[in-house]
Amino acid sequence: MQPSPERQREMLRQMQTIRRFEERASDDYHGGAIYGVVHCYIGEEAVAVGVCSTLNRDDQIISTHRGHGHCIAKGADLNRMMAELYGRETGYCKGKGGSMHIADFGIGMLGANGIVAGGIAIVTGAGLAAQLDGKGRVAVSFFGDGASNAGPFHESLNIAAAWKLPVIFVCENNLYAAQTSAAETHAQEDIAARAHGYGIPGVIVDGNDVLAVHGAAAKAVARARAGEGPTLIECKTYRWRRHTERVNQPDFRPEHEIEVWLKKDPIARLVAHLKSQQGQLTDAEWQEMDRQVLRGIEEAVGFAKSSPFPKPEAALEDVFAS
Amino acid sequence: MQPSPERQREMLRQMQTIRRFEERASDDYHGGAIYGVVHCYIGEEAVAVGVCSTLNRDDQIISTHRGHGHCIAKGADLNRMMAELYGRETGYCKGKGGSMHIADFGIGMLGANGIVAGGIAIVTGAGLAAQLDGKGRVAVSFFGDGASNAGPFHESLNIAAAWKLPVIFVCENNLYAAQTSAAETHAQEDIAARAHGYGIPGVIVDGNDVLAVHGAAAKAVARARAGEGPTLIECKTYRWRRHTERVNQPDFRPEHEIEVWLKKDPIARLVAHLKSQQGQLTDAEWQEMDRQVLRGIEEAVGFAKSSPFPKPEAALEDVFAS
Amino acid sequence: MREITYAQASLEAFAEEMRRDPKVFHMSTDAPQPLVKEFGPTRVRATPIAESALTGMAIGAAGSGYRPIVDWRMVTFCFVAMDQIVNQAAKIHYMFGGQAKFPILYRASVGGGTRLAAQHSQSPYSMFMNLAGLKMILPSTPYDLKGLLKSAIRDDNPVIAFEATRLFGTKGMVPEEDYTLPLGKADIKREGKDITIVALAWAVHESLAAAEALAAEGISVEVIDPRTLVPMDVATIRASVRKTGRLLVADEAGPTCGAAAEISALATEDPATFACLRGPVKRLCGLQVPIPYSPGMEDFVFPDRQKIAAAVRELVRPKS
Amino acid sequence: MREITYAQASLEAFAEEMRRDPKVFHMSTDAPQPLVKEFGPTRVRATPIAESALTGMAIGAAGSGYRPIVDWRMVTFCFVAMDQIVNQAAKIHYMFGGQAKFPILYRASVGGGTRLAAQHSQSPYSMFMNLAGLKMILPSTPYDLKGLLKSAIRDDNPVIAFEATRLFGTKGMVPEEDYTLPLGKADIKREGKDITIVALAWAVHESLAAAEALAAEGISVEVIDPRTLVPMDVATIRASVRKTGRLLVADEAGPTCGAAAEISALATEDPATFACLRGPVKRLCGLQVPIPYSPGMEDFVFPDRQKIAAAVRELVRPKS
Ligand SMILES: Cc1ncc(C[n+]2csc(CCOP(=O)(O)OP(=O)(O)O)c2C)c(N)n1
Ligand SMILES: Cc1ncc(C[n+]2csc(CCOP(=O)(O)OP(=O)(O)O)c2C)c(N)n1
Ligand SMILES: [Mg+2]
Ligand SMILES: [Mg+2]
Repeated sequence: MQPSPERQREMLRQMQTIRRFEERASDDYHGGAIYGVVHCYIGEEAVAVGVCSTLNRDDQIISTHRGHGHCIAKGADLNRMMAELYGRETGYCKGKGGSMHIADFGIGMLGANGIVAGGIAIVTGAGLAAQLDGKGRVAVSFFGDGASNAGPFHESLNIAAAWKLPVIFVCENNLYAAQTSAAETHAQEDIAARAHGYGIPGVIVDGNDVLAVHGAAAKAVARARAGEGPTLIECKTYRWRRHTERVNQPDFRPEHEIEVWLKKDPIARLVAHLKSQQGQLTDAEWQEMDRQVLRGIEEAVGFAKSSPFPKPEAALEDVFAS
Repeated sequence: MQPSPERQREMLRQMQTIRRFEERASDDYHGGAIYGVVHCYIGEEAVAVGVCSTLNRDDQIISTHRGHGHCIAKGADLNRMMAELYGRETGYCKGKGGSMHIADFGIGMLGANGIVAGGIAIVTGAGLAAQLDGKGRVAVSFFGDGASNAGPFHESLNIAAAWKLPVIFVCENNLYAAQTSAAETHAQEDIAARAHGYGIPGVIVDGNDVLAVHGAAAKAVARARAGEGPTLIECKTYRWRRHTERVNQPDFRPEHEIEVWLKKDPIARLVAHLKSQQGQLTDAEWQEMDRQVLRGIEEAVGFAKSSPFPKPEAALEDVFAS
Repeated sequence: MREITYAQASLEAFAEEMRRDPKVFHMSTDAPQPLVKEFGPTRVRATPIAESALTGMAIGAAGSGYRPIVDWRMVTFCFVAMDQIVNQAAKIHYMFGGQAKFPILYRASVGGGTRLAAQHSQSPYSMFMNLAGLKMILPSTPYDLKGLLKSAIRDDNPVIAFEATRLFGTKGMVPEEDYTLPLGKADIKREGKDITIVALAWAVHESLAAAEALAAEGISVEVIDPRTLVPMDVATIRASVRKTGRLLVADEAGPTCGAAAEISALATEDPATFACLRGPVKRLCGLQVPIPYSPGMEDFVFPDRQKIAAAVRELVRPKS
Repeated sequence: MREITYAQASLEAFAEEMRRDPKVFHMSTDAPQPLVKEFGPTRVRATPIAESALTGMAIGAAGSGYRPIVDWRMVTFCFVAMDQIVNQAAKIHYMFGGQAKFPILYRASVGGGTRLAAQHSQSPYSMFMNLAGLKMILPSTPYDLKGLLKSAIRDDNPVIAFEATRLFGTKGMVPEEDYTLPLGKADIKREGKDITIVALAWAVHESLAAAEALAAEGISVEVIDPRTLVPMDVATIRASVRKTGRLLVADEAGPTCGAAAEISALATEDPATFACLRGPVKRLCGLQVPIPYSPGMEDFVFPDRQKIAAAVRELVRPKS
């Protein structure tokens, strides 16, 4: 079922929020106000938003090193996100995590994770909890094409399949793992084919088409809620920026490949779709939406900047829960 | 191509050697002359022998905790094997390894391994070496149904497939991992189905039919030698004894299941096959073969018993190669 | 009080805590039958051989309101799960700013003496102690084990319970009624005045035997069992060393960067304790080698009561 | 001699050894471009993200006559491969009775100061030191790094090369011609007589800076850089401590069961060295916490030249 026009506009707003948030985050990273590393999700917004648009607040997701999009799509607070990037006390992790470790357990966002494939088992455990609770909650694992070659992916898929856990495994196949192309590391282009070995559905979807992603996710979520077990969804997509903002690592991706994918902009696509359908989005509305989004980002930056840094001694807190 | 009658008799002799060796090893384990742990392969002899009968001396294999059968099939010396079980200086590992760690690099036996799935990557590396050498060698990984749920299995299959390594992955599906049945831990009965995700052949074979195993392995070996990459072969088989001789852990396997499988004895099957073919094996020949096998085991025990224990201080040697 | 074995003590602790709290559940590659019988296969799960996934799943389940117990069985099987231990379980509470709790019990048997060779005879607790964010116990008696396990299950942090294989069959008195022991409190297993032995697990029993023998020679030995490795009860250890002026650390693990090195450093870096030291601080550990299979070699590797007694004599009455 | 960076030193060592020996090849999840250019993608392989498999494959390739280099990149990525390190690489030579050699170089960057938070800021070398069967280097200068890497590649055992991220950009003089440095030989980076600082990696430079400042106050500091962690050059360390009578160990890793604990214990358990000690042995380490992201907190965690100087003053001229 297609989401309602309102819902679609909301999805558009979220996608644009992710993009604007990261444009700002990378600017401020290069400007020196954000530290460490920033991995941008720009170009892949349709995956996070398409999937999360099928979830309830108490459904859970887990993310990767490239986590801003998943946070925003799951409803995280931009102020606390930006404050975390700025290393402030008001950040989601009190300044302890930074870009790679934003989490909000209150909205079922179990965290970005700096270890490739590191979150897959964790969210599978959340899926087990959901099954034990028996309230129809589901858990979603986001991960990359690179992660699909790591052991924990396999172990988790197998357990989820064997125990019919309500988990949706969403592979964001952006064709590269850092500098290494998936063509070099996968004998088989389609990661979805791996589902076969576990007797679960493996679905391929255009990851730049938010409505297609939504559709595939909705089906998988329904299956999971019905107790029928996990689904592997492979979203074919592409990142626009380099692997990280951190260093000028070489980018071996061919110019023409990048160009082709830039033309598949998931946001422009949804805008065009809404515009093409009488009255669902006008140019003016779209401009206004973008202005609002930018205002939200501006506010978040303001919140971050006006928040204090944690006291150095706060480093000693939170080692253990008491 | 069927192996020649001579070759088949040799295969029979090897299978019987494995069985007699382990009957003795478990007796001597329970008698106290062998320490630690012994995992018996009895019932599964056709797998090791069927596969190794397609290999050359310089081809390499790696084994599991259940390693005696692979050693013998690859041509290991019974004296040095038994001496190792007896913890003697003349053992394959100078008494440092015991049953779980017999290796003979000289014959391409890269070792039994106490960690489930622990050897799969190692032998995949041997396969890489074979590919780099370019002499047509192949490498074989033996592992259990239990191991097929562990991450290293997946990682190795993927790399071998992506790099077209000359590796044959042989899953000994004996339906159980220790006390836990494969039905509980695999959503999908056939482990061979996992090959699909890596774009390589996944073959199922009757693991109690040594000629069938030989045929499947020969095909996979030819493919590997030709540079076409790995194959996953799943051998359906069954172990006759408990998981280990070590403790009286409960054995949850149903009586009738055990009975059914005892009737599928791979050795009796080959004997019957040879007998049924005019003149290839007589009762007298078979009895004589068994006597010879038993004599070999007796000799090995004699060798072990007459060998000295290592000096205690030898514990300090071999930490590093010099 | 009743006499039960060390192995029974764990099972009792698990069963009692599972009765007490429906959020406690158990996962391992082979499900323990007594627990399956009482609690059923949903709460006592037999799993695929995928310790990495189990270890991680416990984190996700804990972060969702459960209190999982993951039995790695032998400690050697947890190395496939090391990333989940090091990078997730130990750090996740901290790096997310303390926003969620992760009450998990990981359990592993440790130690040698079983003729199981290098891979299956390990005592690597110090590898985990080096990490910040995990608590750890290593009890030496059924009483300590049961009481600490129950505290560990109730603790809101990931705790690793190391249990000594060598002690599984040893017996000890344990109360009928519910009791717990606090994490982080050492136990003085024997009082003495000439030398302090801080001993771990099996070495506690060997040290007590050595102390008995040494008493006959007029050497009075104090034996301290930390019981908890993290947090370490450094106050009790230092107080004892200040009293006796001498310290021997006895542990079957290899010495290099081991718990024994830590205990040694904790004693010698405290000015007040250092000032009381009357001689060098000795580690009596397993040899720094993988553990060999053959009995003569294996026994040679480990410190036993004779070696402990000899080391004490040398410290108390140095030859030169 | 030419000046090159610490990062260049590794690349040079790899390139030279690959030229020298066709059996050397390189695997990592991102292939280093200069090496790919010179040696091609067959010898310098970009791999799937499967460090466990890579680590194991190196063992199989080494046992088949090759000399693989596996670059784990940041040390945090090797924990997924821990089983292959602990149970295979470290033990396989020993448990098979020495019948085959496994010449492997594993490489990993370590340390913090990069604002990369807990998972990506680790210094866990002591976890590996605790194992028997692995050699390990942790050099602090381009010269030491290159010379030790070349020895490590030529060594017939698995060696782990830890390289300090903080030092990647630092420069130093390195000979034009082929040279190696022996594993297991410490370097006295500065001679002194009032106190010995044994320092690791980045802490070597901080200690040298502290020593310079302290010289002006009349305190003469000896700075020893072990360079190799296994085997540890205990003779050089003890000789220095016997000379100065005081020991401070400076390391950015957390203290608990760390290399610093080991070095402390190595000094205090030797009767002759203990007899020369004029005061407690101090570890000045990173705090025992996961590493936080925000700069103020992160800097608070690590020992720097000021903290080192303060610790030395306190040891040499204790207040009480
Ligand atoms: C176990 C592990 N190995 C290596 C890395 C370094 N690393 C960070 S991101 C990345 C690439 C991940 O690729 P993919 O899973 O496709 O995600 P993408 O970055 O494309 O979104 C690598 C190799 C890591 N974080 N964890
Ligand atoms: C990583 C790991 N986990 C657990 C064990 C304990 N263990 C030893 S053998 C075994 C069962 C293995 O089953 P399978 O792979 O099917 O081989 P089989 O014993 O049936 O031949 C288990 C769980 C182990 N050795 N390694
Ligand atoms: Mg990718
Ligand atoms: Mg099995």
